[in-house]
Amino acid sequence: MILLVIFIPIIAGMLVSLIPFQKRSHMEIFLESAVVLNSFLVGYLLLHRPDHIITLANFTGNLSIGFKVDGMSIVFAGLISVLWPFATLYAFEYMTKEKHERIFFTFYTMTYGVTLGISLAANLLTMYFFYELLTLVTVPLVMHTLTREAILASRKYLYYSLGGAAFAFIGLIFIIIYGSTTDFVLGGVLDLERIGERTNVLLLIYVIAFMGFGVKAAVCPFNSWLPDAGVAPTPVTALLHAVAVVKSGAFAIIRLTYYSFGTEFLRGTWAQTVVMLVTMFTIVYGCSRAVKETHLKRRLAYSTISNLSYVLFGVTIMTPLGMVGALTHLTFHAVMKISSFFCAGAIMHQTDRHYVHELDGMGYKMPCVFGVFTVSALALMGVPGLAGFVSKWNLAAAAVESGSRIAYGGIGCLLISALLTAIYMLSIVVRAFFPGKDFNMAALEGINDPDWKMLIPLFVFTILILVMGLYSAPAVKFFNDVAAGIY
Amino acid sequence: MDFVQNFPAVSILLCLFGGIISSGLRGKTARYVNRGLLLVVTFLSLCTLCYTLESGEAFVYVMGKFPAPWGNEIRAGMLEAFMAFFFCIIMLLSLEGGKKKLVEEVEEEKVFLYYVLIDLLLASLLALVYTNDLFTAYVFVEINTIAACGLIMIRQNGRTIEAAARYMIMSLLGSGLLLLGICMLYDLTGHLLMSNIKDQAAMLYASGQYRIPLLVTIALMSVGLAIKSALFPFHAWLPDAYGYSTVSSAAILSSLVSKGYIFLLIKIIYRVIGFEVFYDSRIIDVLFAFGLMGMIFGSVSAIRENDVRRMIAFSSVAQIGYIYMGIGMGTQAGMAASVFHILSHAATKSLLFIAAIGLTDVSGGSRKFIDLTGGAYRNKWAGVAFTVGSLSMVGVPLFSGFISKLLFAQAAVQNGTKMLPALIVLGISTVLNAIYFMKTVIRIYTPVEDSAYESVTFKNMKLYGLTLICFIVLNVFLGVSSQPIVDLIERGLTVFS
Amino acid sequence: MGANLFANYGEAVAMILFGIGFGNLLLQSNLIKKIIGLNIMDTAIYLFLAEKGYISGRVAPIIVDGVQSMEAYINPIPSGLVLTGIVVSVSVSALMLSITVRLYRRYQTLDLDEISTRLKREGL
Amino acid sequence: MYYIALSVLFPILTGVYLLVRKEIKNRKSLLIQTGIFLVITTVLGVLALCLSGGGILTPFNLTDRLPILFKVDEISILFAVMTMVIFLCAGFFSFIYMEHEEKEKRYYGFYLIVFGILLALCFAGNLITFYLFFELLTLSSMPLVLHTGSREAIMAGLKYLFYSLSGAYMALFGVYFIERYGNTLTFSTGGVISSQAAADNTGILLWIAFLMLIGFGVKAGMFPMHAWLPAAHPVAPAPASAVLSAVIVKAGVLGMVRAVYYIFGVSFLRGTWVQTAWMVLTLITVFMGSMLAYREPVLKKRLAYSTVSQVSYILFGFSVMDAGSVTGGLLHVLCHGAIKAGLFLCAGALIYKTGKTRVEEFRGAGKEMPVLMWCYTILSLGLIGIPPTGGFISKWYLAEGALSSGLSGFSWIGPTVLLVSALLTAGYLLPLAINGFLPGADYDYGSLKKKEPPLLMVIPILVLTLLSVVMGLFPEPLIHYLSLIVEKIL
Repeated sequence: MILLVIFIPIIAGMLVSLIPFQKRSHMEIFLESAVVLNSFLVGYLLLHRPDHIITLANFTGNLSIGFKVDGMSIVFAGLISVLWPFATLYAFEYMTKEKHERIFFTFYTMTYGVTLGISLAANLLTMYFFYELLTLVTVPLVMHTLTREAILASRKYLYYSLGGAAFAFIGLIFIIIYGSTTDFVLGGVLDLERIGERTNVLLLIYVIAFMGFGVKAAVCPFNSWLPDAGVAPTPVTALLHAVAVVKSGAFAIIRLTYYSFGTEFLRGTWAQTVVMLVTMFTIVYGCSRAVKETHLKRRLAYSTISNLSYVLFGVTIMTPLGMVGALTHLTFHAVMKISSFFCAGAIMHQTDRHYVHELDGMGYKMPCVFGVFTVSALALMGVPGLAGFVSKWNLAAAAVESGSRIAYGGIGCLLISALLTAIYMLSIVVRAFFPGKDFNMAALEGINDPDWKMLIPLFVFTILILVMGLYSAPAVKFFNDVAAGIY
Repeated sequence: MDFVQNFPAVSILLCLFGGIISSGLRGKTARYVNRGLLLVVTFLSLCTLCYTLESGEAFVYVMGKFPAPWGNEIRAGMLEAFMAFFFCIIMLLSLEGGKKKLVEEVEEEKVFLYYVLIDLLLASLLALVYTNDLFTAYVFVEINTIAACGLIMIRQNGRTIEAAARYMIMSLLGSGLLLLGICMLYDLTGHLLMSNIKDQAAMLYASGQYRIPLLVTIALMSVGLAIKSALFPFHAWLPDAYGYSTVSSAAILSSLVSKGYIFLLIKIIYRVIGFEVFYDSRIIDVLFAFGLMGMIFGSVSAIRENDVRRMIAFSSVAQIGYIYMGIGMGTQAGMAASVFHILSHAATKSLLFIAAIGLTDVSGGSRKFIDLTGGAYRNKWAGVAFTVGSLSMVGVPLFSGFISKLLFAQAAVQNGTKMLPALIVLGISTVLNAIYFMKTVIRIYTPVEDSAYESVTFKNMKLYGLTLICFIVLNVFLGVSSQPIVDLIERGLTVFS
Repeated sequence: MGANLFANYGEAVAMILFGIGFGNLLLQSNLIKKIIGLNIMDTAIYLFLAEKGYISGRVAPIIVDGVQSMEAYINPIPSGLVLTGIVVSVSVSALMLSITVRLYRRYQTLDLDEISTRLKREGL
Repeated sequence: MYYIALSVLFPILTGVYLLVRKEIKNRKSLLIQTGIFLVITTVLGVLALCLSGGGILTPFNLTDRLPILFKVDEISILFAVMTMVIFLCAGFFSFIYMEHEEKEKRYYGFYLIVFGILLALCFAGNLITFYLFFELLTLSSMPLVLHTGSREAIMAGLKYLFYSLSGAYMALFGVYFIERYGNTLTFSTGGVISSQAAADNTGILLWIAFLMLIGFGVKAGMFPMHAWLPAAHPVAPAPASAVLSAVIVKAGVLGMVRAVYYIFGVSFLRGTWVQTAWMVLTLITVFMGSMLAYREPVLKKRLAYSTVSQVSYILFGFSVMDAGSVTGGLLHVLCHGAIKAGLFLCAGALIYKTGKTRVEEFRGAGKEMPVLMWCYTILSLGLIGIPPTGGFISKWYLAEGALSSGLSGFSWIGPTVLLVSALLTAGYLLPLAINGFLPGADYDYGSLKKKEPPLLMVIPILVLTLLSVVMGLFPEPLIHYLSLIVEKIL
């Protein structure tokens, strides 16, 4: 069952490039149905979870490729499987303007399977395996346009990710050696007798591994690939570089911290301090870069960077509450950011405008898109009643509850970045709706909202944002259970 | 004594005779002879492997009538047998892959010479693997060198001859040191058979006399073999030799010849000096340090390289660095990792060479990256194979490279002081590998609108394609079900000592 | 130490010769000189072996008048090694010489460095 | 008590409706609609005040621990009444004033929304609800500021936005901690900080309190975060600026009152460095505000600066935490509300009629439009604090409270600063009146002609003037009521 879920998209993707479809619409139907079917399978799987580990292959000795569905998997896989069909739908419309979309959809769909693989992985090795695979599958998407900058960007992406994986790998080794098992067990698998005197080494390794996975999650020194990767078509930027890929990084770090090294071992050590400071810095850094950035997608990318570090900040608090905060933001940010990215994509698709200063007065021409954009902007700022507020609240609550002074500082960072978020998001909104009295609307003739394939996802996500903001209680309760290890 | 026990000696002799016979034949027939030999030897070593596996220990085969300590001996354990088996397979594949090139690059009337050399090379490799006698080892090292040199310069152009000259010189330096070491060892212990030397050496070490001479001997032999296997500071000859000789020579040289020397070194460590003695000499740290440096510098110069074959050659420097790092860790695990890496690197590197040649062929024979653009579309199989090889080198799971990286890292973690440097360098070198290999992969998968070069399909390169597929399968096999092999290596190493 | 060195001067000389040969083989840029260096090196080793192999006051292990006690003879193996070594080195030097000849035919020079610079210029 | 929800939702929804519906052709129908909406809202509000006595309304929970809840207490009544009065006046005033502006529909839409949100702020029953509407207030009032759409206006609007948001986030920082250390987030007299937590982490809590004060202080234009106010208020259309500086700044005041008296509790803060710092800041603001106003030539800017200083009068009153001063503070909330709204409307009317903006240009205005100028004069007197206007009473209470508070130093520094700034107030308000009525000898009386602004403009101003006077003449019932509140919260 699990294998099915993972392999359907991969196979479907390959088929797309193999089957000679007569009409584009056939391919669309085929793909969409495959993706939707898969999402339903995932849903079924998550509801009826097999409680044992399904082993695919055996590497050396105790290392195996195995899958299992636990709380984290439910969260991440669920998120992915909800977002993907809509994103695909959106992509159909968007890609009409791009060349050789066959290849694009091939890899786009394969990524679905690989990401699910990450989320369902039962042990560190499996996750690492799919993690590497993810990098390789997504590279073609980044270099899709085949412009010079696209190729440079994809190279950068590749080097960064593989390099990061190389360092994460070291962490993997240590877990293999010093852990009782490599399977994910909430609370960590380190076996303290074996460690003995070498605690500090292990902490160092944790930091290294954190940074390694952090590359995908765009932690500060290693974040410059993300804005560059924005040259990819917007569905990619939206779904992969706002959700799938980067969130896999965050997901991996959660696994590493809570399920492999274990918070008992890490809490209160210098390692925790280091990583927490790094995330805090990234939060502020990302936002400030976003404020300076004038290219719309790059701006959003930078905002992604800082928001990812929200998640990581929650992780580094290393308490159950912290994990709750992290999970909340992981899910909620996904929705908010994907909708804002889709807006950006819609704008580019309709008008070919890429820069913020070109958006004056567009609010009147594309009311739906900019309405949605405004909502997502407010949500990202953390206006109460929208998704962002809840997740930030959980993060801050965790930070306060942890009672460490650095965490308090972290709250400060959160709020500063919230302000910066307001600056870089609302300045766009204000431009769009209040162009200034000496602005002639005639310049915007012939611009209008995109058609339903693009709008449906937008509206769905907006509704999601609202629902998450107003009735987040069940979700948060579920996260609490996950953090408590009930699932 | 079982019949099987004759096989190692027989296979060596077969190869020698094959060589001698082929020198009288025409190119084509020589090729058939050679292929036949290879298959037979493969089969024989497979039998030996099974035999040793089930018997569980090594057997000694006395050459001529003189028993130890005077006579000359062959000793075959499971590791030796496996190595022989593996080497044969790799050689077979490399030859098949490079056959087309060979016809193009070597004059018709010289082809038979090529196969003569190949046969001799195989003979010497087998001898290096099997022999139990140091001086025999030396002799075959020389034969090996000569044959390899011939392989390099069989393709007649200035580069290759010059490369051959450099290669000769370096390896003569190496073998000179090795010989001196052997002689000194001989008059320290009075023996040439490895097992006897080991007992003597252990006694000397225990009694504590002749400390310095022993140390010097170890140093001489290690350095000599290090030079011959192109460890970092002594790799000057390598890029030309690998970069310009005909492709199957390059593949064989990089994946077999140098590995043969390394295997000999491992044998010396285990069966001549004795692991503890070797471990206590500080030589091991030197090897470790040079290994690390090799990993870095090899990759760096590979990044700077603009010629795909030279790039691959430089990456071999890095990979040999890996192996020496493993040896230098001075643990059983490290040694096992090195041996495994010998295998995986042999498989991967020859694959890369063969694939690269496929790519350059569809790019007007040019090896500049700029011309390779889009090569993977013109020659799909080569493209795929090259990608697989690169991924394996970078150490992506599912491929052999990942497993050896895994083993290295695990070995490193168990070692106290050398852990951090090893791990850090491992990480860095992975990044560097990623940089130059992935750069190439992206390059070859970047389509060009109007390509001037024709593209080949699977039909008109069946053999080549099959070879590539075999290589890929081999790679993935090593990567996925490596457990039995690793067990075998560990058992073999224990049987060694 | 000094006395020790003097006592077995043969080995000492062998080592010195080996050093000379090694240096030549490594450092000389002229191919012929390299080959000479190679031969010096090898010869040094044979000297070393022979020196080790000979114990003063004993005779070669060839039985002329009845077998005497084992102390009378020297160990024949070193001499055997020397012979083998000589064979090997001869073949190696022959190969080197042939390479040299080829290179000279091609580039009209024996200087290896110059050859490589030319190769660079040829861009082969 | 669902009237609360109604009074909040109705204006917001109608406002949204106005925004999204397409342009209304004839202006009259728009005005009529808006007027009806305004009146209905007010009625609903009044109903809410009267009928829902202390009842608690919880529409839904944001998260399981964060209920959105409304309830009506004395403070709410006070602020709500003021809000409604001023919104009505300014609303009707703008019917004339906005004639020449574009995009009226948008203006009225946001006007209504702001109205609703302000009512919600008054009724907010716990910190999170308050925060929610505080932020919404910022967002929805920004369009009023940048309504004219001139570059300057947009810049000012953004400035306003970012200042207020940063303030809001400082407050939010506090909220996080209170959620942890407090028993509840619901406003309750005497504070909610659990004594245990208060004992354990006094230091951090004090810092939190300080942060929240600064945060809410941003909206109230308290030094050091006052810079947005002089920029934002003048560029808005006059009625909007009236609302802004009469009511919206009071939202900040309300926030501080809630934080200090209903969350931390006087007993926790009194005598701490936070109180001292707060007093110092307010006094600085008082003085600085009047000083800047004195040197400001443009009328509306001058009024804006005066708002800065006057609001800090109120804050000073609260910061002293003495019965008298707090009474004064509350009273001044009302007076300043009425007066400042009135003044801005006057300024608006003047500009509307003459098209001039600088103070010295209004020479002889008194001769042209006497009623207007009389109102202006009376209101100014009120702001200066001269009997028989409300301003006098409130300032009296402030000073008296400060003196009787027994805070060493401040008991006399405070009053002096207030006095000085009162003089300055006179200095910056009266010249216009004087020039207006006594243009001087060289003024040619030939050119002037009667041009009173239309009734719809004058009446609101008259109402406000009247209010300020009434408060001065018959303060007793009000004072009595306020003292009840003060006893409760102190």
